[in-house]
Amino acid sequence: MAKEEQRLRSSIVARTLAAQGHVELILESRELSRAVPGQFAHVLTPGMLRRPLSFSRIDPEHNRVGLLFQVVGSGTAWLAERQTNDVLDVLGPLGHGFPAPDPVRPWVLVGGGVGVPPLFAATQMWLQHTISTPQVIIGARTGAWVVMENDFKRLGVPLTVTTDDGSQGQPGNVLAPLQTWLDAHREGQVYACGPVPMLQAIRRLALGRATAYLALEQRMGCGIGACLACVVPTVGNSGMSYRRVCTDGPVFKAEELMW
Amino acid sequence: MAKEEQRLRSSIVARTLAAQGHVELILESRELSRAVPGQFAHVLTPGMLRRPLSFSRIDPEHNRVGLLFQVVGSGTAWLAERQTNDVLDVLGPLGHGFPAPDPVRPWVLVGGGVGVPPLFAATQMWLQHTISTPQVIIGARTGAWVVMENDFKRLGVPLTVTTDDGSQGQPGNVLAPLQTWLDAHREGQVYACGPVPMLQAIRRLALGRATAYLALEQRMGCGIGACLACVVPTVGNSGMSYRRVCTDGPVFKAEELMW
Amino acid sequence: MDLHVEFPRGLTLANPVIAASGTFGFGPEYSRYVDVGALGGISVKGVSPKGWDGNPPPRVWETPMGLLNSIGLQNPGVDVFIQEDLPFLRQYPTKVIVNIIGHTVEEYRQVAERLNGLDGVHALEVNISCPNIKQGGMSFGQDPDQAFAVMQAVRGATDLPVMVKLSPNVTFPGLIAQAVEAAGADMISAINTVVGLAIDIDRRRPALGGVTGGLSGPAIKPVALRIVYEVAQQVRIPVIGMGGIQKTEDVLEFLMAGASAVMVGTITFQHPDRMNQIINQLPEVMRSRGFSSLQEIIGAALPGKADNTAEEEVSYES
Amino acid sequence: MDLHVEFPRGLTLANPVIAASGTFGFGPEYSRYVDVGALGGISVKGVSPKGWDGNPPPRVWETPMGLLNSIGLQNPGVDVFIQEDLPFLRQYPTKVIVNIIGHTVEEYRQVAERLNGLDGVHALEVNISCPNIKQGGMSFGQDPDQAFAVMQAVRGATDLPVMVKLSPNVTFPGLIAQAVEAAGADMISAINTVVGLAIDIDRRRPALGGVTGGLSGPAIKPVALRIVYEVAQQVRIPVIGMGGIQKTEDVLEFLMAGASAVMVGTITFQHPDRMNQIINQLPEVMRSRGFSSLQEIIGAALPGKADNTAEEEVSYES
Ligand SMILES: Cc1cc2nc3c(=O)[nH]c(=O)nc-3n(C[C@H](O)[C@H](O)[C@H](O)COP(=O)(O)OP(=O)(O)OC[C@H]3O[C@@H](n4cnc5c(N)ncnc54)[C@H](O)[C@@H]3O)c2cc1C
Ligand SMILES: Cc1cc2nc3c(=O)[nH]c(=O)nc-3n(C[C@H](O)[C@H](O)[C@H](O)COP(=O)(O)OP(=O)(O)OC[C@H]3O[C@@H](n4cnc5c(N)ncnc54)[C@H](O)[C@@H]3O)c2cc1C
Ligand SMILES: Cc1cc2nc3c(=O)[nH]c(=O)nc-3n(C[C@H](O)[C@H](O)[C@H](O)COP(=O)(O)O)c2cc1C
Ligand SMILES: Cc1cc2nc3c(=O)[nH]c(=O)nc-3n(C[C@H](O)[C@H](O)[C@H](O)COP(=O)(O)O)c2cc1C
Ligand code: FES
Ligand code: FES
Repeated sequence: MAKEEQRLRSSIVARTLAAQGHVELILESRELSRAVPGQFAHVLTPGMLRRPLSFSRIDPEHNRVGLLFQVVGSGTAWLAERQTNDVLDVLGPLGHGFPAPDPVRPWVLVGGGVGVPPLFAATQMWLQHTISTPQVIIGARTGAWVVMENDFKRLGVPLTVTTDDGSQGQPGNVLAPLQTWLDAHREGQVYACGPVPMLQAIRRLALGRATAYLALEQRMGCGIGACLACVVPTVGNSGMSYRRVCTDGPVFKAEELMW
Repeated sequence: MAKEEQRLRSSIVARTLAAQGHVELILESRELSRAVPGQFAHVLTPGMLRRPLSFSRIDPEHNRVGLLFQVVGSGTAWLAERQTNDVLDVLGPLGHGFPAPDPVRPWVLVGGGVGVPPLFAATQMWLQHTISTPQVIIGARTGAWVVMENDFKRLGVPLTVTTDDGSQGQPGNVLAPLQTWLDAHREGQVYACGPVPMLQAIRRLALGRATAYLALEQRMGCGIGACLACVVPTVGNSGMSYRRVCTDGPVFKAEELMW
Repeated sequence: MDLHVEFPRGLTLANPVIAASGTFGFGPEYSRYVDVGALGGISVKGVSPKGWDGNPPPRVWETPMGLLNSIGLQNPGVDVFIQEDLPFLRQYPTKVIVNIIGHTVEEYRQVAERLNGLDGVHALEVNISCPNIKQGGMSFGQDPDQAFAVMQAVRGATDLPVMVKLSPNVTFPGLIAQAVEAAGADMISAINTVVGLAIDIDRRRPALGGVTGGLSGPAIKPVALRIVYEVAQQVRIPVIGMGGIQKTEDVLEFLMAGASAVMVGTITFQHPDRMNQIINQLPEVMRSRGFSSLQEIIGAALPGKADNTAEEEVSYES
Repeated sequence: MDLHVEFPRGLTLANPVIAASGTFGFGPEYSRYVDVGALGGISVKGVSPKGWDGNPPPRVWETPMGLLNSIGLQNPGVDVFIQEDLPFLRQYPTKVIVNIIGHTVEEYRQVAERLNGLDGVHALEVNISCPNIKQGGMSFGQDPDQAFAVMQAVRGATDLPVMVKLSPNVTFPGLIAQAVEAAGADMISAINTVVGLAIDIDRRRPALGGVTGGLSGPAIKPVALRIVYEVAQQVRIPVIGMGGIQKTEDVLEFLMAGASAVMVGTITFQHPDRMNQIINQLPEVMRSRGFSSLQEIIGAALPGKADNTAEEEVSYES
């Protein structure tokens, strides 16, 4: 048996439709369930490359994790067809996740689209360990694509939903409610994940006003730091330096990034 | 709907293990069941190219045909996993099959390995239309790989089985019984299908003594005569000329070939 | 949606999808499965003045998402083509492009001359890039001077629109393209197959009868796109792209990379009706991405195109 | 079964499977999933004298059975490699091959010199074939004279066994191979990636930040085998083959085509333990085909090998 081969196989114990065109799979795996929110799994699908997916929930007590994804191409389409008891070949947990929030400082979680899942995992894991209840702001293109709303509700956290087309919650994107929150809170901690333009805007809003942790996406090869495919421009010793999303991230502090 | 699209889809109505590592699928298709023995189907599998397979039985009355194949690679392995009610994408019937035997002349059918199926189709189709009962000689590497023996028995034709390793029937290959038959019959008609070295030997045995029809195999591209991939050297106007197994054959007269 | 495309010397295709040479025979073979009249064009199997035998079998071998072939340009010669195959093709509105081959410059000239002015022949495609013959063939396509000489001879022999088909098996395809442009080519078609080899490990020798072969199919699509993208910037004449097209989105890739039309080859063996499907789907695939004409797509990904990033639908400017 | 392979200047691998440069980092990254000590060798990511930034993202793009990359040889420089990565690699019996790169002949010489005589460095692989950098890189591998100059400079700076890695993006790879052989190369490794391009049709522009990229993976296996097969006949020094290896049978193809060992790259991203599996399966796959040593396999498909058709098991002589 090759090294850690046992860790590469995880069975699907549940499968749900999380929203229109979005599926969540619950995997059983001792190893994966030791993940930190913001870390990811690198999942084998029929293509040449594995697919990186964040953990949508992490349950070390029952050795379970969730992967929640939107069907956007061949790999996610294949994954969406998997059934309970099917076995996935997964590398993980990979990368550096979010740091635990400072329990005495206020925090806010801002997710766009399929950036929401790792923020749910973070809320779930750290809610009990912080003094202030976090604000959650989640955005989507349209109401049918809002994911994990009920999960957040079950946790009882204050939740703002925005949709670009106004079909649910506040019309517009997540920036307005975030702005309001930033105006109202000092020394805030921002946890964010979503499309690059959203993260860039959040970075600009937060710089100098709050500590912001951004979980990034990038096209990946190996997922474990060997190929240097997944880089983002960051602030280096002397100017820009490219760092790896898969191992130096996916979570970066806003001021580390050079976009 | 594209041209003849309806003809490209045939459902599997039965699936049987024909021998160790050999599967037979029965397809329902009006078009395919109009085939002549020796013609073939070009079957879509996940590879770049379709797979050519002869018809093992042809039943125009019930709109059914059989495909009997040995699992030798990726395409046949995939086909072997298909189940009843699955739909195959098939081009066919393709090529020129065997000519019907002259009813007053004796005939013999000689098949090696997976060359046997088209000979069963031929026996079944023409048995009632000939005066002399044909002799059937089928060979295989080993007893576990002998296919369609019971089918021939059910037709009540005289049957000789040979195996290379002597594990069933006569030890050795099909040539000795064929030689015996040729010695005993004048103006015989030989129908043969099997590996190239076997067909070459049959050709040498038959030339000048009997009319021999050989059903050939060759690696194919299109299967319909367009790409010139599937050629064999034949006797041309001035020396050798390459002709296509898929459309000029798969059945050739022994004297046409130049091996 | 209007899908027609115009090329020099009055060559107009009803749509930009052409059957690639060598994969569609001379037309009739596939007519049971393909709506031949709906194709934009057909490039027939390469024809030479006298006819060639081709290479010993096996002539095809499957590779990962690719196909190696070593047909060796077997063909009955231009006269047989004219007598036996051309009449069939004349019945369709589809444009007939005759792929021509020769062992010498003079043979290219001969076959071009023989085809000049014939009813039903709409263009020539000069194949100087076939990797499957020993003499001539690809070597003409690997040297700018020889490529120039072939094109010049063909130009002198015909008034038909002429495209030259590039070999990918060269260090700088653009140099060959510029040479044939200078010699009077009206279009470039690219690419022909990539030289490859497979070993039959059971027989312990090269799998193909001709030893090496030409690689086609989806495997080579990135190589084809690279050459189309580069050559489209290096010549002023239009480029017809091909290599590994499987689906309608692939056609968009080639058009954005600078091709004005495409040829479709190997996938036809798998799905004879795929070309028809692509033509049928093209308007909807274009519309769904906000395009209303082919002109907006052709070259859209080339450097210097103003609008080469589709705007983010949502703005995050704060 | 004994799987060791011997190369010039005393380089001996315990088995013929080497991790390909750029796909295995500097060793530690994969050590959680791979038994690093069981590999025959590791060719580390290309290193330059000073360190390079690399190309803008996106740097990888999936293609049919292939991968396009445009890493641009990002690396921390040879000094950081020696200080931070080499100590990790020293703990294994696996042979360490350092892939070296430079913008100029002098830079190649510098990095070769810096690595000479270092404990734990067993060979150099001179990368004159990377398609992802503008200056230097591939152009050295596309011109016999420049290739000669680089190899000559490296030869003057090191006593280590040196292999030169060929670019497939040339008309005649054999000419480059012969040039570097003449300049003192001990081995050839082939092939580096094939230049390719993809278009992101949603963004309407080239998919990779570096525009073009290098194609690797199963898609290019036929191209790699062709070049190995040709070059093995054109030089006297051993050839190490790579390009698209996915499974043990692929290794046999490369060996029969004339390679003495192989490198495995892209498939590691999919299956980190695949190299280990191949090494474990090799003896059984060899035995089941009647081989009892690698020497019987290497070059078995080259022309002039006596026994290059496995005999038909049954004779039909009548
Ligand atoms: C660290 C990380 C965490 C992620 N977490 C999630 C998540 O929890 N839920 C979710 O729905 N999506 C997530 N994504 C995006 C997800 O990886 C892609 O949607 C997915 O790979 C698309 O695969 P596909 O085969 O369906 O699409 P295709 O477009 O067919 O994929 C082709 C190739 O592009 C890559 N690719 C395509 N889109 C992306 C992308 N946005 N980011 C990185 N690579 C991409 C694929 O991995 C594959 O290699 C995450 C990405 C990263 C990097
Ligand atoms: C006209 C004709 C009729 C045939 N009838 C039968 C039959 O009734 N039963 C049966 O078991 N086999 C038959 N064969 C052989 C059958 O086509 C091959 O065994 C099959 O294609 C192997 O496919 P694979 O994917 O399993 O093997 P792979 O080795 O993975 O196939 C790789 C490629 O090689 C081709 N190929 C491999 N072996 C052969 C072969 N012997 N002949 C032609 N192409 C080959 C495949 O079609 C494919 O393109 C016939 C072949 C021809 C030409
Ligand atoms: C079996 C076969 C035969 C071919 N014959 C020719 C030919 O005669 N002339 C020519 O110019 N190209 C020939 N080609 C090359 C194709 O026209 C085309 O350039 C190539 O296959 C790439 O396109 P594809 O990937 O869509 O097949 C042939 C290709 C194949 C697969
Ligand atoms: C992401 C990536 C990075 C690479 N970096 C290098 C490199 O630094 N130096 C080098 O010589 N080759 C490099 N290569 C080429 C590989 O070593 C190898 O030659 C090529 O990928 C073909 O093998 P494969 O198909 O098994 O991957 C790289 C390949 C990939 C995919
Ligand atoms: S994906 Fe390979 S280094 Fe990040
Ligand atoms: S397979 Fe194409 S001509 Fe026979």
